[in-house]
Amino acid sequence: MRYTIEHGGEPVTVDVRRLGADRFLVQIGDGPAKVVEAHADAFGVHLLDGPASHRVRLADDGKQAWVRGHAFKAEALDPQAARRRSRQQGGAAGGGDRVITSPMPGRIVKVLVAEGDTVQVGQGVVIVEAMKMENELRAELAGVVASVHCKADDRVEGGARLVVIDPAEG
Amino acid sequence: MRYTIEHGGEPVTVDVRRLGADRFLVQIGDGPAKVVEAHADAFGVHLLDGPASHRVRLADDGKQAWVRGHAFKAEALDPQAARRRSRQQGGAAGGGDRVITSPMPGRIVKVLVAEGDTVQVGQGVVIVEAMKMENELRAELAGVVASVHCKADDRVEGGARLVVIDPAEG
Amino acid sequence: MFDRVLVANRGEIAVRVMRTLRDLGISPVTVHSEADAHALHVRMADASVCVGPEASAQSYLVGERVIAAAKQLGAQAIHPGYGFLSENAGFARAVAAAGLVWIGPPPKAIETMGDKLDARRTVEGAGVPVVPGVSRPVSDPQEALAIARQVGFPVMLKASAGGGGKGMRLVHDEPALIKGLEAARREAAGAFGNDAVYVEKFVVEPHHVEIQVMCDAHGNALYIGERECSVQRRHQKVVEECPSPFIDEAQRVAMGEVAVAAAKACGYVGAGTVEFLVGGDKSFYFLEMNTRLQVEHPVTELVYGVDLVELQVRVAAGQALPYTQADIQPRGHAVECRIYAEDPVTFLPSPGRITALSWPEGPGVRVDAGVDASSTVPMAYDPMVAKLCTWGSDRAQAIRRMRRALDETSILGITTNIGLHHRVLTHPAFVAGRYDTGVLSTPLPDGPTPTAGQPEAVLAAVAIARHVADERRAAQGQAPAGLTGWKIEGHERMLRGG
Amino acid sequence: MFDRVLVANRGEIAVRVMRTLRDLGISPVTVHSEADAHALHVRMADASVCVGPEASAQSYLVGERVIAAAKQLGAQAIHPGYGFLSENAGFARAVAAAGLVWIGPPPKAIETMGDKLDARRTVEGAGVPVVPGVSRPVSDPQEALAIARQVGFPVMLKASAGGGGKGMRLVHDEPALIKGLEAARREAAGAFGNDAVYVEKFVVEPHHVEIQVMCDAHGNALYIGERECSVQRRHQKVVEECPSPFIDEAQRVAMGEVAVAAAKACGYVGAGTVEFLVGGDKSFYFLEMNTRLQVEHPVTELVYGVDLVELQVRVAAGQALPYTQADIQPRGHAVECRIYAEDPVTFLPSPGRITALSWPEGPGVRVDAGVDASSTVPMAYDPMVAKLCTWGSDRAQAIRRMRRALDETSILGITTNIGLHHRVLTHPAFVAGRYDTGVLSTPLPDGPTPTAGQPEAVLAAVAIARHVADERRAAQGQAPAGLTGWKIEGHERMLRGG
Repeated sequence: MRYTIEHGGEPVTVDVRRLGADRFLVQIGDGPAKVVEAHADAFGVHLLDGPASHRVRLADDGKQAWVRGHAFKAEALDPQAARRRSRQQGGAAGGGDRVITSPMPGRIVKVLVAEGDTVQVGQGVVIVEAMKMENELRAELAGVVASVHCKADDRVEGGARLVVIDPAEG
Repeated sequence: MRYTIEHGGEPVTVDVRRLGADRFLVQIGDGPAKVVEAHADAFGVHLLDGPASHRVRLADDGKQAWVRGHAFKAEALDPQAARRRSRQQGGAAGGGDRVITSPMPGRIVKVLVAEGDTVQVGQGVVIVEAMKMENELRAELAGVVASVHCKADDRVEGGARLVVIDPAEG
Repeated sequence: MFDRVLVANRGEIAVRVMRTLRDLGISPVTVHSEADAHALHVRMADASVCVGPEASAQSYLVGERVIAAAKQLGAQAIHPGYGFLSENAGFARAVAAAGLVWIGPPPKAIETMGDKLDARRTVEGAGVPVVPGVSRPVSDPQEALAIARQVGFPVMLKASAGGGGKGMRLVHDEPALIKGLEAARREAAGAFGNDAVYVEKFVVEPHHVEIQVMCDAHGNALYIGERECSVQRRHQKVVEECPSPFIDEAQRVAMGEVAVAAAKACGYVGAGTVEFLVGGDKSFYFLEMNTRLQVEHPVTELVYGVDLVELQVRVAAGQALPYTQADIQPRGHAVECRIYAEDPVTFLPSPGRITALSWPEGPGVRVDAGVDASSTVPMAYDPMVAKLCTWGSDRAQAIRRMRRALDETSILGITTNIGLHHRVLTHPAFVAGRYDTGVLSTPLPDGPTPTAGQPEAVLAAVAIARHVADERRAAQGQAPAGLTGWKIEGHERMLRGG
Repeated sequence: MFDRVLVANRGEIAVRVMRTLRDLGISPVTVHSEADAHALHVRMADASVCVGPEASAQSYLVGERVIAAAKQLGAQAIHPGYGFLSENAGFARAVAAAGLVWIGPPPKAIETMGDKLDARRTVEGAGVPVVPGVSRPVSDPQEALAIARQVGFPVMLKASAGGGGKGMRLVHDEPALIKGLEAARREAAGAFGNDAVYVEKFVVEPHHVEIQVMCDAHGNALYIGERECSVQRRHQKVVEECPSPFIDEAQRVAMGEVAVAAAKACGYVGAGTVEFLVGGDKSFYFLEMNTRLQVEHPVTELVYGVDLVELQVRVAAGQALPYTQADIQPRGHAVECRIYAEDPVTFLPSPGRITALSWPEGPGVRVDAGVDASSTVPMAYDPMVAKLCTWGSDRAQAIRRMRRALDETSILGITTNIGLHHRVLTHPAFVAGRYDTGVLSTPLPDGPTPTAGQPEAVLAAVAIARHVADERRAAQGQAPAGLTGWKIEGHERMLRGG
């Protein structure tokens, strides 16, 4: 499997293949492939690099990892994900998402825009309530509201498409 | 599956069959079979009996269980185990084991008896060292040493047969 | 003393209260919603009665069902925890009317302090300083504007019946005031069934410092130190500590005596917390009194060597406080981190099923969790899953110990705010002890070391860990994390945002 | 202060020491045997060097490899924990000769106190009372018999170089003395490389009470309360508490002052423990001084609010003790239970792989574990996997809290002595605080409720739990627990024995 690992700076591509119980073949970027001995348990991995002891703790179902207080993001890179990624970036102006989705299950309190409205970056478009707190979802790009997929009092699932914005011409 | 559950007094036979995710059919002794709702997790089972909340914590790979500080022993009863059990009891005088086995991996420090020796209940037969502590294994029945299967400095596995005793005529 | 007490709550506070009940030899019983039949608080109780469906308005908040459960289970008293019915004077009265003991302050005190405007008037009468503002609710935007112009921007909008940041807005100008007033009233109505909101001057460089008070029914009243609660995000406390690095002994005594005066002004009995706003110039103003156990009470327990729940139970049983003010001596320093199931970027709640869990251990570490390795964090309730506390002989040690404790913590299956805590605990202003409630309003510095500074072995280890997690998921017939549906989008946004 | 310290140990004490190092901002590094490459103490360290194969005589006990590891890793000091090299004066000297700091007492003090006979002579000179007996080793059974006849049976046989119950025998008559002498000498030779054994009068109704002392290099010496360690099984401590229910303040001061005198008599620096035998008549006799951190040190830390490892490190770095004797004040009560991987009936070690693990939490609970949810307990080392400690505002609460903590503990995959602890913690003599070292020599009362007294639902729940465990094992391709090989026999013996 190929992953991108990010920690602060630029993501680095890492290829991992299992060779045995505690042995893995690892290639970082375009560097040489190396055999690495690492011990996995329910919470992560322990690896001795010479004397250096590295304990990786997984979080968030594997998408995040912690090494002594330092956060790493680990993303699986497969052809499908890479395609989706480039498509999404191509469709966005200023790097923002075209599609405003509900980041978690909740209830729509208020829809602040209608189809055809012009929106600015950072403008509030929908207020979602989750666990008694109201949260305003904002436009990540400037443009025109192409479609609205929710109304006040709707219960929505996490990931539900709420509003789609056509980006203004950059 | 059929189990005997023991807590202080006489063992009770309990039959258990799974009906669904959190549902089991349970029959205690010769009583009526009942559908019981119980929620299992990595550590045991939680069951609401009316309002009464019973949290069972497993220990020792499932052979023991704890309910609020009370110990229960849970033994699987299958035909094979029942046979082995009755055969073993039949071969023993006074309920003790004919075969002295090493209860865990260790090193033989000293063998205190030889073939043909007469032994009394409680008499030391072998000293095993495990984790730097010496432990004397004792005869559980009176009789004559039929065979000795170890010598000083042997490394033995858990369960290894060390000494067999022919019971004295009761 | 009671034989059996019903804890009318769920999650970490129900578990924490039940632990002390057991430690006192009292049988703990509880209530649960249909969704919580096997929740941790039910598993820890001797008995529990289902009081309704998942929505708390139809279960945990239905006072008569809770009282009926207590009667059915033979409990002699009810402990409400915090939240839910804990500040409901009507419920407290109904508990007493049912012949049960209410482990909380007298209903009249709850009422007085529960209405912020009423509370302000009451304590002002006892000589307690309050924040400049107007002691009446506003609904008309023009009236709010007039008040704001009078006391000067910035102003705070606050729900009169509120607490915990709900229905609260800091506004810096007139358009924000108009917009914020509507939102604050709507939130207040939704959260408390009462849309009254008032306007208050916003104190500059404000510290949120609260005094723990404890009163018995025999006229004894103690203050048990302060807690510094200025590390807040959107008016929600994130990290608390005791003592406050901002308060010296003279100010501690002055604020403590004022807090006791405030408690006595409303005839208080039991544990309560008097919240103060302390300005950069050390002037302090009464904000509100929370007539219940506070979320962050463990830091006080660690430093003062008391069990506040034990004291609540003893006082409710009619016993006199076992301490005098001179007995209340601090030792060392304690810090608390609230662990929320929340997205680290959007801060939105992130419920789900916990698949693996390991808490920190060792000297100076206390864990109060509402979940265990097999719990599900439901969407319907508060997303706080645990509180981590550390004690140290001094503040620096307590903070380093918390960093170590966070590093020892593993929670898989849900997303938590542990990353936020790592950043707060290394934030220069926090580490120096020089911060006010604005500390989290500017972006936190990221982890100190960029990728380039990490050895290749660490990158390899992270990738292997991720790979092993994916293998495990594959063995369970699941897709690799982050490869399906909205998670990808959220994740990619996170990468860009980070 | 040091930047980096090497912990020359494994298991819970290595982990515990490393936690305080991190809490002080010191980088912890360690050593490991080939079998321990991924053991918890290695995972918690910043770096670790392999010092040999599994057998500790070829790895953890090889001083020169440990010192080479410390040099390689850039450590400035070595903390030995307890056991292994902690009481090896030659190693302490070699550490200093290598230019490293030894976090322990001066080698001469180790030597003096390490030889029980030498120690006895030294403290006698300082006016410290000792147990009647003879201050020379015996190897000839006839000589031992003569001594025993002189001081009177029962007598104790003790390894001169010993500790922890190894090479120790209580004998009541002449045949037992002859037999015990041989075994004690063999054990002493195996454990300590020195078969010297001596004979000592056995004090009636004896209490094992020990005083914690702490000395710096500037001439300051403190006693930090006592620990009652009379709950022993085969001369191994099982449950400890602080303070002792048997000792009052006057005796605490008297024993404390004697303990400090004993420490000063050997030029002590660092943390040490002076063990006393206290008779039913409160007379007390010096037994030995342990020149290292004690297993049960956490109960002292909980009651006195100090971190003994922190003090060890500060003193080794040349700092003066930050306390005077007047600062050392107790608060509440603490109890410790040692959790061993051992068979509950035979008491034999029971190593294996832990498959699920959950420790207790909440107020007043401290866990010091040497394993986590994915550890294997190897056969080669000490079978103690963790120490549970509870603190309470009084003894009764600390004990009930420990019962609750034991009840909250889940360890699967290995067999532990948690059942023994449940029985000790409900033992009438223990609960009453009236017990001596004989408390576990008579069989413990069984759980109070026989099967007949348990509701059928509990039996059903236990059977379901067992069934679900079997299902899980079957899913992993394993036979149900207890259905194969020797486990059946052991188990059936257990059923009959129970």
